[in-house]
Amino acid sequence: MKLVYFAWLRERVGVGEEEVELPATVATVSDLFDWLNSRGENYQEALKHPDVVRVALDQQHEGDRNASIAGAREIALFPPMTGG
Amino acid sequence: MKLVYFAWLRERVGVGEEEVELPATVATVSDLFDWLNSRGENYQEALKHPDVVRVALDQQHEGDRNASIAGAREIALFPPMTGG
Amino acid sequence: MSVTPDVRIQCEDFDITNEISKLSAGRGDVGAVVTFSGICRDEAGSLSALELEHYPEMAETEIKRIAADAIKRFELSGITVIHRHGKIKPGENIVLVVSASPHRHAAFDGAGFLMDFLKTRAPFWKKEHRLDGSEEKWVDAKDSDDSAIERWE
Amino acid sequence: MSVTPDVRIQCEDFDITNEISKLSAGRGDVGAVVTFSGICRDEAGSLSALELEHYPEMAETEIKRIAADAIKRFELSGITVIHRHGKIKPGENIVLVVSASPHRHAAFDGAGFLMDFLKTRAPFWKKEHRLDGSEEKWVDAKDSDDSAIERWE
Repeated sequence: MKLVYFAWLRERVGVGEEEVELPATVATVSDLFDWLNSRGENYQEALKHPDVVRVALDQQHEGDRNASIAGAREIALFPPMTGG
Repeated sequence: MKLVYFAWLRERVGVGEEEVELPATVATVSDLFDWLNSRGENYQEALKHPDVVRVALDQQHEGDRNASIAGAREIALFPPMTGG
Repeated sequence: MSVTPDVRIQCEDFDITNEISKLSAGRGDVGAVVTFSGICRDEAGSLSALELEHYPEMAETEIKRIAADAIKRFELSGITVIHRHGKIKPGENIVLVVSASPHRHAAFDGAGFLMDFLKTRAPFWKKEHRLDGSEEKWVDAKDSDDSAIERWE
Repeated sequence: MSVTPDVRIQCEDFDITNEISKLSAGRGDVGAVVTFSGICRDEAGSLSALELEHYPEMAETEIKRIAADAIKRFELSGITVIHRHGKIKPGENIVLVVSASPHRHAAFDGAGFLMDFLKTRAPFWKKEHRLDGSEEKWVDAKDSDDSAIERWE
């Protein structure tokens, strides 16, 4: 599973992307947040305001924290977008 | 007093502009229409659907047929506009 | 605000990139520019040209008045209106509105407002010339153009 | 309708006249073209550049989806979206939307709809670099951009 980070989330985590092996207990977006928080201070800093973090599963917006991440090959975490 | 005509009003009247001496009894836009109708078939043809004729007094739209034309130097008659 | 609209009535065509740059170059406050180009249509492929007649003194006065109103209503940084007259072939430009503002909604509103009023208040009239030489025909005004103004009231 | 949006994400600037002509040249059905250009603002005169980061695969997919939706909703003849990334200086273009249609209101709506969705749905992030070398700062998302979407629902 590939995780990708953008903007200040990328800066706080410290990398733009990483390959991870998720434990079988990580089933939803919310579980993923909990798991990342357990990985260190950089993740805790990046996710400290979880409500503003946006999620995309395989390049598709996913607004539901209880959505299943099963089958996703790439999960992106990023701040609210400021394009245009 | 100068009268100017545009588009199919100009074509029906037969001239684009003319200098006229209005009788003292012609006080309003409506009076002007009546007076023009008395001047010949070409005017009658041009004014035969008076509701669609638009009027400008000294280059300003005038939607009121009872508006006074006193003091106007140029009165324009034309069809609904189709610019843009 | 001391913004003056740039209004031109001319035979010649215009260059949109150039007109945008006149409104935005060297200015830090312009974040959004909206342009509207009206183009001579010919779905049936039977049109030779549109001929645009206008009332010169009134056209300029009226468009300047509408444009000044748009600047005030939407706090525009600038607005440019170019309306062509004379014979215009299918695919050629007829009219251009360029509306500049710090923010996008004001720029959109400025251009939309201007076009709605231009359609029914600016003294221009279009006549169609056909390729087959059939009788020339004045274009009828559209009721939908009259009602488009209402949303700004 | 088999109209396909033309979506490009690039470093390079664009030429608006050229992009309009790609959508309208040789077509009898295009009567109205609306463009929106987003320009890098700098009211205070203190900005060195905006740096635009993006999520390449998603940006293209997402903008194409929004643009295809706009074509269907407003029956557009064509739509082009160019979004730049990398460092952009004050006064330079950031984004261009060109929306073409037989009629003006559809062309306006197409461009307005696209910009409202682009602002909150396209994965781009802006960072400000200051001339005085002070700390770089990510631009905050605006609540007004979120609520701008509601008018299309």
